[in-house]
Amino acid sequence: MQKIGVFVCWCGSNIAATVDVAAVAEALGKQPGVVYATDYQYMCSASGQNLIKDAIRDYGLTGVVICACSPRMHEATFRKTISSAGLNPYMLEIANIREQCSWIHKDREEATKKAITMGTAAIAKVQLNTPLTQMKSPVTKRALVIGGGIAGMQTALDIADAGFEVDIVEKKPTIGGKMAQLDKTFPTLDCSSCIVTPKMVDTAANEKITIFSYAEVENVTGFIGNFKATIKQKPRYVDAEKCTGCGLCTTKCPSKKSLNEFNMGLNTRTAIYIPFAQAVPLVATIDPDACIKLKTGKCGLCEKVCEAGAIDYAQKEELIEREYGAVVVATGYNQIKPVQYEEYLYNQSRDVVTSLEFERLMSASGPTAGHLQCPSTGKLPRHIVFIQCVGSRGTACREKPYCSKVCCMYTAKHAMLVKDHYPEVECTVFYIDVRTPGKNFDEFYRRAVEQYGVHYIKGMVGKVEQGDGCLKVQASDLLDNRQLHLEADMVVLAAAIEPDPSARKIGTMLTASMDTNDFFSEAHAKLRPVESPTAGVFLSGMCQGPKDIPETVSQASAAASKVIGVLSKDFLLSNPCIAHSDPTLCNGCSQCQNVCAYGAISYEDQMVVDKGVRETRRVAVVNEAICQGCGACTVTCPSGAMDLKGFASNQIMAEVDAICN
Amino acid sequence: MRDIREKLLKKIHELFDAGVVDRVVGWKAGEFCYDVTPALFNAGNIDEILYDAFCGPNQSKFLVKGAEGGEKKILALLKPCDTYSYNQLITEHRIDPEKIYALGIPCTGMVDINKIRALGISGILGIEEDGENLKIETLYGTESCKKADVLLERCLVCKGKNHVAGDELLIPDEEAPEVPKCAERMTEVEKLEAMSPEERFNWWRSQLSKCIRCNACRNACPACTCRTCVFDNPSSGVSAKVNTNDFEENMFHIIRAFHVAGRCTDCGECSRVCPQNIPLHLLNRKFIKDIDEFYGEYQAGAEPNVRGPLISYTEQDVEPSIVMTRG
Amino acid sequence: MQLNDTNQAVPAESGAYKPLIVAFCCNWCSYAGADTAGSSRLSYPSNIKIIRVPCSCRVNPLFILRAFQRGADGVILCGCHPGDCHYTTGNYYARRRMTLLFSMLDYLGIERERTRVEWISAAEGAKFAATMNEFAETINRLGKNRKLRDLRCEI
Amino acid sequence: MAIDREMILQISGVNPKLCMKCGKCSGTCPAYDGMEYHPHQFVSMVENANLEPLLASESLYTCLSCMACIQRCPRQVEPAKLIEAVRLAVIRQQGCDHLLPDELPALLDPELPQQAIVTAFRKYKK
Amino acid sequence: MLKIALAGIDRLFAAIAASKKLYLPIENAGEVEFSEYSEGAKVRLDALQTVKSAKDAFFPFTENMMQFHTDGKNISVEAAKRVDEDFVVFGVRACDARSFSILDKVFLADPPDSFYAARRAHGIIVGLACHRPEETCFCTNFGIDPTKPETDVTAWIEDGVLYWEAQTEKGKALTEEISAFLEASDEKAVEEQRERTKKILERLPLANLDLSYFKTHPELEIFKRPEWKELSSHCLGCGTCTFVCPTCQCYDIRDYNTGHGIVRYRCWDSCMYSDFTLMAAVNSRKSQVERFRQRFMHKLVYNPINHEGEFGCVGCGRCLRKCPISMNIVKVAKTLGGEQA
Repeated sequence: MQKIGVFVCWCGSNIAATVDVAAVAEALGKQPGVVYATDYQYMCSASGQNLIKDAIRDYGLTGVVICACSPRMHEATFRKTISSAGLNPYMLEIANIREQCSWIHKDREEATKKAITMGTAAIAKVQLNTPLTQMKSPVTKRALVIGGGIAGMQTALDIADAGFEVDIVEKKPTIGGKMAQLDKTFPTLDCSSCIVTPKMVDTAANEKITIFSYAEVENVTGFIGNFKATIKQKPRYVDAEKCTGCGLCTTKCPSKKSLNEFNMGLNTRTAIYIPFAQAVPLVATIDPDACIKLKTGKCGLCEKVCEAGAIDYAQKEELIEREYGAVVVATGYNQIKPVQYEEYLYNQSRDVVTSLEFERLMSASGPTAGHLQCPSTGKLPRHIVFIQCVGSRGTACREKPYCSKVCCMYTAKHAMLVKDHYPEVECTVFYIDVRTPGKNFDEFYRRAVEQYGVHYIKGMVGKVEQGDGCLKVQASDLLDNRQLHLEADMVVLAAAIEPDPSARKIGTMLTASMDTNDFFSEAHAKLRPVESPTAGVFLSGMCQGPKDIPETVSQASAAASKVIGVLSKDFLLSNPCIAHSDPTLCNGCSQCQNVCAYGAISYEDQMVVDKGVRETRRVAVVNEAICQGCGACTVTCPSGAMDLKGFASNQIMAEVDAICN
Repeated sequence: MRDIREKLLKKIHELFDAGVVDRVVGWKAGEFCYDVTPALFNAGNIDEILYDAFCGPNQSKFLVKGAEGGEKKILALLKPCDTYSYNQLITEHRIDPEKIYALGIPCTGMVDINKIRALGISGILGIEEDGENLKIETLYGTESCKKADVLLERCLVCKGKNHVAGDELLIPDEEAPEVPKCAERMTEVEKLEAMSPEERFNWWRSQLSKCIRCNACRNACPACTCRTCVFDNPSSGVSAKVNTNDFEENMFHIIRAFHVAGRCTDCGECSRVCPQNIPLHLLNRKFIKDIDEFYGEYQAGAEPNVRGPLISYTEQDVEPSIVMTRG
Repeated sequence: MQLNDTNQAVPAESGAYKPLIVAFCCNWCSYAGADTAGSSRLSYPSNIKIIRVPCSCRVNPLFILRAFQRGADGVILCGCHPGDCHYTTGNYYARRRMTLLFSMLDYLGIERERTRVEWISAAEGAKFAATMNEFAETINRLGKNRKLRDLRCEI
Repeated sequence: MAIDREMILQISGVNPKLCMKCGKCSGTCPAYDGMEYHPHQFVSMVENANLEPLLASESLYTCLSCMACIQRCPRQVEPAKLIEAVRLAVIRQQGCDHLLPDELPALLDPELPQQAIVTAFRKYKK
Repeated sequence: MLKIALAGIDRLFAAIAASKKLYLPIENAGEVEFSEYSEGAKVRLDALQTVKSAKDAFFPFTENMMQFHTDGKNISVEAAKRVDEDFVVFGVRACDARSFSILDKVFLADPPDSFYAARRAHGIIVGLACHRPEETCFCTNFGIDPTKPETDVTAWIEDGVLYWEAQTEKGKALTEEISAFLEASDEKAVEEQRERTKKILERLPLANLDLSYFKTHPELEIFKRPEWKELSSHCLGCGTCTFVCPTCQCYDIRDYNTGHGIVRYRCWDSCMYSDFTLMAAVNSRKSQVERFRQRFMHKLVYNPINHEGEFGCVGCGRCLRKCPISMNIVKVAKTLGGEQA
């Protein structure tokens, strides 16, 4: 039995006006186990805290009950208080006799009676409290960033700036991501490459940052502060150390028919290739599916022309093990291929393109060197129709239920750029809603309409048909209440944005939860938007949901600051009120593992002595650093092996008993 | 049934001879025709294995402990309904299928001796299957009854002749005999639901007040595989050896049903073994019915390694208030 | 067992009965919601006593039965709104468990209005107080819980 | 039996609240120009219970039931089903045009052929 | 010998119940148990056996022993009241009746169990003869005559009439009290019934159970028999056999915290349970085979050793009918003592 001290706070008149605090102290003083009970004006004041400390020393208290305001207010304060008097900080229970008693009741006798019951319940609970210690785990001072787009780069740069090592793992041969493919950015219309390529160079040049390009994260184990990752370095068949990026090999390669991914497949590249001139690292990569040497053993032209001797056809896949304190997911997005929209002829006409393809068609580094041409004819289009919300905001099976968020703005940008370069080209945008919340966004859209004369029509295109030398677009104009039949030379589809397909696998290996659309879930939608529910895993950019570049960059920096918060600690202290499993009771049934939102429970074979019998059993083990202490597992566990420290079943039942007594 | 047994014995000999297994969980004849005992056999006494209409006990739970310790695999003879429990135990890692050779055997429906006795037939000396009827020799003369009237509760709502797990089938499921479905699974539950709360309360009180807390339901249940049950664990705060009053009678059965909710395959062992014939399966079936209605049709053990309804959720799940608003 | 009734006394009913209600509140939303109700001085009956749990998913059906056993007349479980759980998914599990438990109690003929689940956020002090008042009224109407009570606790 | 919104919704099984007013149905409709009220207006008018003009409109029968709008609606509103339901409702309403038996005595005339009375039951009181 | 027509037996019950508690086989939800009589109760004198045995009337399933009341830090103690009024148990069969003498040797031996002793002193047992035994009955192996239970009063039912014969002083006193309901009768019908029944008893499949092995072989030899393992392999470790057994006598003493005190009660326990006798530390019998062996060793070996050759079994056959896996004392006896037969 504990030696319990009870401290009843007046909170000035807040409590004392309705609750007879002296009577409460007197009644609670008679409870079994209570060796000291008193009341005081302000328990949270310095003198109040000293009163508690003195009583702990004078009476040798092993447990403390404070009847005062909500524990949400001063639990931390009083834990420190009793801790400074040498008592374990978790040997404290608070009876909330202010918010849940004195403030809501008027009748003094009634409120006093209730306060006594609440105090009794706290005493019953503290009887069963056990000293708890926050677990300390060391922190590996390096972060892993999965994805080398603008989100990943910004996160990595910010973490590196704070002095910590960062590894970027990028599955493509170069970092830069989608932003490197964009032509201009809204709402300022500055050149995307001009702002992203310096970032790429900075990233590569930063000595704290290691880039694993053309590599994938194969596996991640461990927990916050102590992750272990296996990185698979895919073979480039080119020695990245030796390659100078001169590009001579790419001019000689006879296999020239591979689609150029960087240009969205709008033109071709050679089997040995450098994605684009500003690629980082600026190293050639051999596409094994196209390389004649790798497929047939004959050719070897690139090896012959390479002066640096960098070509290595024997290169093998390599697995690299690295340790990290935190992981940032920046896996980005893809634009869907609207192949299911047969009504828009995407598959049938080369002049129907997605907006990302259109970016490449407009880009100076693109297949047409920035000259706007109809892909089918190479002629300047006379009329371009832009269709919004293709695949977004729908509930049918081919649709994404969410708004892709950036389409309204980039479509305004596209139309504006077209009108700016070629004022004679007509631009018509079919929209459902124009959504432009953002700084200078609506002004930007209005400029497209007012200054550049882009036609905005509310209504959707029903179908696009191949006409005679043009595309026939049939649409409704909802405001004019008429059906339109337009002729266009190009149709640009604002196709929906979806998470990169690699995200699902990464989510699973990190036990980071995802929503039904495969976007990563945040720990709290409002208050913890850059953290995954899994401790130590952070979210950066589009992997969490559609967003534009400034939002991506701010989330990237926010994620970085969260990572820095983790890495700057030598040790992590964890909440000790967490689940633990009694191996003698555990059945090994795995049900708890299934309900754990954090992946904190694993199973291992342990030697167990139960009822005098020694045997090896498969039992649940809670990782104390990962467990957040919700208790979902405790109810799932039929045998009661799983319990929650600080809110143990017997403690809660003791409270129930005391209340119902 | 006799042909099946002959075929079965032949198959068991084959498996022993091939060195696949070195022991088998089967059934052994008792003192009377009906008191068949589940037992473990080895190469020496295979031919004592019995398989007839009284081999009702679901043996899958035995494998939790029984599969340990052999040199070779243990042979388990699983009736179609037993395979559901078998799957569920695999899902919960309570048995290791690597240590077991599961042979699916056909079933023509198992007889409940209590139902024969409830017909007023006593002094039973011998029972013979006679087409659709049973011929019963007693101390007081010969009696007969329809087999369909005295089948075990689980057989009245047979899950079908298909085995959902196992390494081999004695005969292909398509060729196996079928137990005709004699009742709707939820009829009894619906009857209770249709009563007024007061009637339901009195009905359950009269049933549960019979409970002598012998734990037979729990110990026979293939879902109750806890190494130490909360009701046996003095530190759980709810342990008790007997029900000292109506509250404890209620609590034991509510919590037991809750602990197996979503995991119970509706094998009916609880009711079969209850010495007081309390229809405990009606508690489990209520949970099954609710789960089916609220969260979609679910049959525990239909396949291994799926997440049960209480360890999964959807964002659109019904609210608990549905209990207040329906019917 | 009837044979034993000789030494179990049944207490006599006394005067106006004041029912007892146990409210399990999750730490992050509903307990904070109760605090908000308190800060706003929104009153609800004093026979409602709150037990703080980290999450609604911590509440074991055993706790609810325990409360009834010990003499509670109503038990209410409050948690974060679905989708807002501090632990992301806890209340989804709690929702399924409580739905099934309540349904089972109803099936056993126990008054279904004695149990309830409400989702109350930290900001919803008014909802907390209103819910408690309404629940207390329901329980007052039902009176003393007799069907799920352990008479030994009244001796 | 008066035609009301609920009836249309019940017959069609369509939930017009799902509509996000994108107009793709009307954009896709091959019979658009022959219509007084277009598919998206149909949805909107049913949702707003503005049924009188619809019921009187020829547009009901201009719809070809090609189901293109159903195919392409991103929100699964299924306007063609709604149009079909309005047509059905109109047909059902014709049952209400019959004379009621207790209205009959006042109209009876000894000269009136039996046949005419029966016909009146079918046709009259539009 | 006296008699009363069964048609009017309810009046007899009402008369007894007016002055004493009356327990008799009553059906509830399809099962028959000894329960207290009340008007309208479904009395089932025709039922051969109750699920639990009649020992429940003397050694109840659960009974309070004392209570502690706490008030703050003060505790007061109050012992539970012993039974101090006469009561009648009606309809006890010969097997159950014999079980009382087995229980007496345990509970009334020095120091006597005061709860049990009080009930025995105040309990008046009306035995009921069997005339339609079941195939599972084997009481005759233990020298029991089911046609004439050794009880305070013995009763027979034949052809709508209950015949009544007081055997002891207690029985005579009870007969005195209710003599108004009884009329004199000859013994013809009873004798005929007994003869008929005896013929059936000879035909019982378990009538000639040879238990001599357990008395003639050393305890340790029986204990070490390898067959125990096989016999117990499927034992569920439930308490069904124990709880339906008329001679099982183990109990556990437990405290129940009411929140303002403690109720100390005892309740039946089962040596088949893994949590049997935990009070020392752990159950000394760690495996089910040990627990299983203990139960049958007790019935067949230890009891005869300790109590002048009397087996701890009365052959009621309840365990034969109720064991979930149909393992029982007959199978054990035949397996171990088989070669003796």
